[in-house]
Amino acid sequence: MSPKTENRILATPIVLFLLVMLGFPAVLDILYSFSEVSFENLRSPTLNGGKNFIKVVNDPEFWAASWFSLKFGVATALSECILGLVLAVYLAPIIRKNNWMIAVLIMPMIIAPAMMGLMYRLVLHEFVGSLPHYLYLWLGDSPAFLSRENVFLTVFTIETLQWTPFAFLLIYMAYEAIPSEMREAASVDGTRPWRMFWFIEVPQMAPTLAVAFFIRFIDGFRVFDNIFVLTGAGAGGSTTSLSIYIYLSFFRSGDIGKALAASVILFCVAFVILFFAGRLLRRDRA
Amino acid sequence: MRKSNKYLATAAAALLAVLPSLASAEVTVLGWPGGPEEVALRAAAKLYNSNADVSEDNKVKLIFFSRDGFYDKLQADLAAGTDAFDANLLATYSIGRYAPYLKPVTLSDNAAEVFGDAVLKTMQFEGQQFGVPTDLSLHFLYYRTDLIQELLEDASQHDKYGDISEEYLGVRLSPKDPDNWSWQDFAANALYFTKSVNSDSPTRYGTVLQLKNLLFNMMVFHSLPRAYGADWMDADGNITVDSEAFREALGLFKILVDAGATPKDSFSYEYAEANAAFGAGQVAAMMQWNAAAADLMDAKKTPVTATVTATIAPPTGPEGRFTHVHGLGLGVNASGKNVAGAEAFVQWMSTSEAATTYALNGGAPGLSAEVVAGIASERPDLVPLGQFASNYGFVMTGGTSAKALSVYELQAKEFTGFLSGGQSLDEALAKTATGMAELLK
Amino acid sequence: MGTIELKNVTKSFGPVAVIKGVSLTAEEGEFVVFVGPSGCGKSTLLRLIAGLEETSGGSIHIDGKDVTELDPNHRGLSMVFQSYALYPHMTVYGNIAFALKTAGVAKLEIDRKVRAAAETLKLTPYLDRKPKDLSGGQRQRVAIGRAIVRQPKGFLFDEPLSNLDAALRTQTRIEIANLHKELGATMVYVTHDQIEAMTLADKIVVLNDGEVMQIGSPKELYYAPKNTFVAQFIGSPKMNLLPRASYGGGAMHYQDGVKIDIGHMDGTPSIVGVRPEDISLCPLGEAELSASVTHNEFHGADNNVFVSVPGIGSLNVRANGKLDLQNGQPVGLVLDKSQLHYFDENGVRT
Amino acid sequence: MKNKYKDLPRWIVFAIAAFVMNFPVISTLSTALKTNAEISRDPGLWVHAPTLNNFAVVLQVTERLNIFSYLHNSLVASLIGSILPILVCFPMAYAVARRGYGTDVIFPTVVNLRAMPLIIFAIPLYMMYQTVGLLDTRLGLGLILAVVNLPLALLLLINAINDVPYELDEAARMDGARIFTILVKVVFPICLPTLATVFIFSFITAWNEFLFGLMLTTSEAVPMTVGASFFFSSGGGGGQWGVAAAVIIVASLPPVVLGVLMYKHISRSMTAGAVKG
Repeated sequence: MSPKTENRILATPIVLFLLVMLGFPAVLDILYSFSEVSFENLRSPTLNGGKNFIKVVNDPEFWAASWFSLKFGVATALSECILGLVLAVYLAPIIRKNNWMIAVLIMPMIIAPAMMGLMYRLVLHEFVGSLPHYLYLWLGDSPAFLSRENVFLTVFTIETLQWTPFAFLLIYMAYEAIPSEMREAASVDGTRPWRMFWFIEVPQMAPTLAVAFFIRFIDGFRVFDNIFVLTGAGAGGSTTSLSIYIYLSFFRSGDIGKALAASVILFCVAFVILFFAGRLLRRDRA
Repeated sequence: MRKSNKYLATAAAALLAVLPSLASAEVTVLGWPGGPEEVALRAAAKLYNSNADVSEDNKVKLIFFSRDGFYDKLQADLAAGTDAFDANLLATYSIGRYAPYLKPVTLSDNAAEVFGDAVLKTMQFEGQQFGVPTDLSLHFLYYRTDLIQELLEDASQHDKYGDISEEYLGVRLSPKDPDNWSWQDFAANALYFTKSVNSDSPTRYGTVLQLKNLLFNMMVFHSLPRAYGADWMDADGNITVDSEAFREALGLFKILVDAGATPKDSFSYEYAEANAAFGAGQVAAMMQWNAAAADLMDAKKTPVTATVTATIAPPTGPEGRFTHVHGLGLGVNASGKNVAGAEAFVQWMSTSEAATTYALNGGAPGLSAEVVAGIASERPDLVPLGQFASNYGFVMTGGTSAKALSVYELQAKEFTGFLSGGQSLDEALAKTATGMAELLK
Repeated sequence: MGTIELKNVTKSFGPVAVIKGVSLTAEEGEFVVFVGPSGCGKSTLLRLIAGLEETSGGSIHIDGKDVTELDPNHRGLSMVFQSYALYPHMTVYGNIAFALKTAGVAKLEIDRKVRAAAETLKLTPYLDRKPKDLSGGQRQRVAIGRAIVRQPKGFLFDEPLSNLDAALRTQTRIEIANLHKELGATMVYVTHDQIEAMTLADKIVVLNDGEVMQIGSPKELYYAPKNTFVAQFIGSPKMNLLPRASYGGGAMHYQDGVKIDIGHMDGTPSIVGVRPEDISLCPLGEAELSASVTHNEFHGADNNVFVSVPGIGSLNVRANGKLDLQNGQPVGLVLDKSQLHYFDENGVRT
Repeated sequence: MKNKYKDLPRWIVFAIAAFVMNFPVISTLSTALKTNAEISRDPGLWVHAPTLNNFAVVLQVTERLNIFSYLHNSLVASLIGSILPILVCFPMAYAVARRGYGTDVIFPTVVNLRAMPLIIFAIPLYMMYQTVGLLDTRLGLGLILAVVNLPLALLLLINAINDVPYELDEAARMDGARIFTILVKVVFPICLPTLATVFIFSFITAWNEFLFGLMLTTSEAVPMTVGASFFFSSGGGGGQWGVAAAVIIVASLPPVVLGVLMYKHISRSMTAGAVKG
């Protein structure tokens, strides 16, 4: 058997699996996005050219949802990375001696985001939740966490609290991987702690910080679970992320063509971004 | 498309060796899961299966989806021509959506005597009977007898009550017995019992509104505009949502929201949250589904307020007293494997024997006065249910159409958008009108 | 049985030619060592013989049969890897038995052969251990055991001693030499250590930059290096190469009028090579060249002396360890004329 | 003396961070241990009269909301969703790591899946599943969970195989082993620790998945995350918050237990997967 044949055989399981699981859906995605289709004619859609795309592009809600996702992704990724960095570096001296602390700190991210959303539904409830209870008790008032004005801040905080552990963990590992000789050499040279942090440690961790930011941005951008169970679409659609937009368009409004057109747009945008991110990464390495 | 679909289906099925389970010779009935409806249906099915004249092939087997996304999934299944069940749940607001996949049914001869015409109508679409009604859903006004009583008796507070209503609503009102409330009284009462309006209020909030962007919350809201004469469309099919009635109703809600008469997070509230607020003793009165009565008036489940909670029909308006009403029922899936068996079961469900069994096991059928009288001692709550349904029940014009659910969905989005301050009333109504015209054309 | 013959073998990785046409023969029972600086292609050459790499050109023959296109296991060779490449999840027994199991040999037969090999290598007490529980030398022996159990036509060793410490290396070297005697099998051995090459080899192949520099017995290489590369690569400390000079009148003429008489030559040598032990220190009066000591390394029996010669530059001299030399001290040098090596301007022996 | 308390501020920061980030868990646990009366009277963290009654209710429910069926579904689907990726990715990872095969198309495609909002496949998958009868089956759910786990599994396995010395493959080839023997008898067993890590991580991810559970199951194969949300939306009712809290705790228990026991593996695999990706 030639190596070429072997390689093909080695690749067969995953390729077949992907083709079956995602190949057909991808083709259907594209086909239906150009069709007039609803539940009534699910099996016999009629092509309608780019009408669905025009509908999506002209839908202010689509843009609102895109903006929400973008804002949410950037804001949460940024805050998670900053908090994670602070925690990792500040706590490293005691974590080194007490490994179990990691287990405590990463617990939130092991819990399903959907369950986290449900927990907050409970925790933030004015009458059965503990947080408003204490706020009333100590401050005499509690904010409307999920009101239109505050809801973004609330879901932002929830996401940040759940996923800071992720950034923390990555950054902590990178921090610990900095060769101790490097720090020792710097301190022998008389480098002060702050300078050491900014000019030696941060550059060493830069690739990890970039990766952590990127992954958190992606996950923030495609957020669904926790927001969906907590507020759904939000008052007047104020917490409609792109994922929620697609879900609602499909299932609740039955506008399958529109939902799929939005999916295809999202796919293309994601692909373009990934393509450039990949190239950037490769250039970085080279 | 169709052909390739089929090939792929065959290939995938063979590949994964997961073939749909083979036909079984029984009647599969898909019910509404997770509530008293399920228990009641199980009891009824048991009785039906024990009937000697039901052959083995026609015994009923029950299946239940989950509630979340139930209608979306049912829709997708029916559209795909599923034969996974022979009879399935129907709701008034979704009949139009499902009618194309259903077979009209013939009910028992005395169905009209058991349920009454108003209730049978909840299962009709374009003049045809598509199902047997099982449960009735409508809204009650839940209120705290202790607080209202105290207010009525304490004349010293009546001035304040008047001041508040004048300030916020522009009319001077005095406390009344809830059974005589207009929606204005409801609002005045809500404001009076709100801490931020009246610092002496024993409760934090006067009412709790369910304002989550969710279609069911729109149903709860609709009794109010209807009392001002609102409808979705007129006899000619013109959309009439941009009307004085809807403006009045939304305006009233907006006053309550802005005054803080409903909990701050109301925009994330639905059934469970509202009940929790009421049950915590921090709310004086609220509109809620009749189904909540079982929980809210049970001292075990709601220890703080159960004993001082009473229910009554919703307040009245210039056009009268109304409650949104919809029925749940069972229809026959035209693509089912055992259509005849399903028809027989549905027909049996409309008999007096079936309906009473169903009622006695926790169901909430809308029964005629004669039938309900026989079980009034066991289910006193069913008496007002039937009464309210026939006296105050309404369905918006177009409320049973194929796109009814999407209309509710649309209104939920636009109305919550307005109430939460995201857009103006004009904007919200204009968008709703445009959207509804598209959906209901 | 067991001749290995390479005919004009080439190997390129993409545009980079790593082996540029190598031909050589390992006779039956011969111990052939490939030696050369790192990156010279010696390991690649070994892997080409093993069949782990495909040749780009030329052919490989084992016992006269062309095996160029054959899979590694069909060539009848065994290989001992630099890192030993023991299967970490198998016991010593499992490691040695793996090849036989793969070949479908009967269980009893496997057992007999494995135990015999273990006995030869004194591994019997460790058969149930995993590689991680063995010392470096024991692992090494397991790797050899894995190679001999298949009774191959030839053995290939890829720097097998480089992971051992110095003491163990000498001992293992002797063991490998004994093993070679005992088995009488053809062995091809790759190393960058010329001492290993000199002590083990019947035949050394010196490689540089993908080309064979010289093939010959250790003595041939030492006493008659074919070119300046081999001359400097074999021997330690390495041979002194005097700067290029012109030849005339039976002498080499260096700068500042310094000259060395070498008598009449057939060709025109340009470079003179002299090993440190072929230069001796003498009183200035008897000196052929006068020099001064720049640095001295005391090695015990020897002194490794660096001297500076006007007109020629720095030379390395092996002197008796008992001499006491000071930096800057002037010394006289005498060259053993019979041991001089002459190379033309291309560095090829004349 | 001074040295002894040097780390005190760090411990305080740790305590605050741990408390704030885990606050919803702590609070929910407290609610789950309360009676209905106590929840509505005092929603604070302190439990005055702890009761396991809510858990009893959760575990005892049979006909209406069957938590054991949800757990069973989650278990089976998560097992499929964590073992299948290993099986399909392992040969590919070998081809990528050892031969650089598939680095131009297959590898980036799989890894980019990590960045795709997978919801875009949910809709056609729904239709496809409906056609082939995978809708509302544990197998169907497990298969898509396997897709979710593919990118990380592939990355980690490539890393793992890169860590296996190439000489071992060569030794095995000299020993007469063919590619599949090498894969199964040499590389696979050596990669077992990484495979365990991949398995744990995938299992947790699969268990926690919500969207596909919501869309692709209805009754027979509802996983625990989706099932738990039912307790809120339907069983919840007026005074059932304690039960809902208990359900959340039960639903979160398996991944948390696995995670806390295996946190070292998780942190290692996360680093590898993330940094190399």
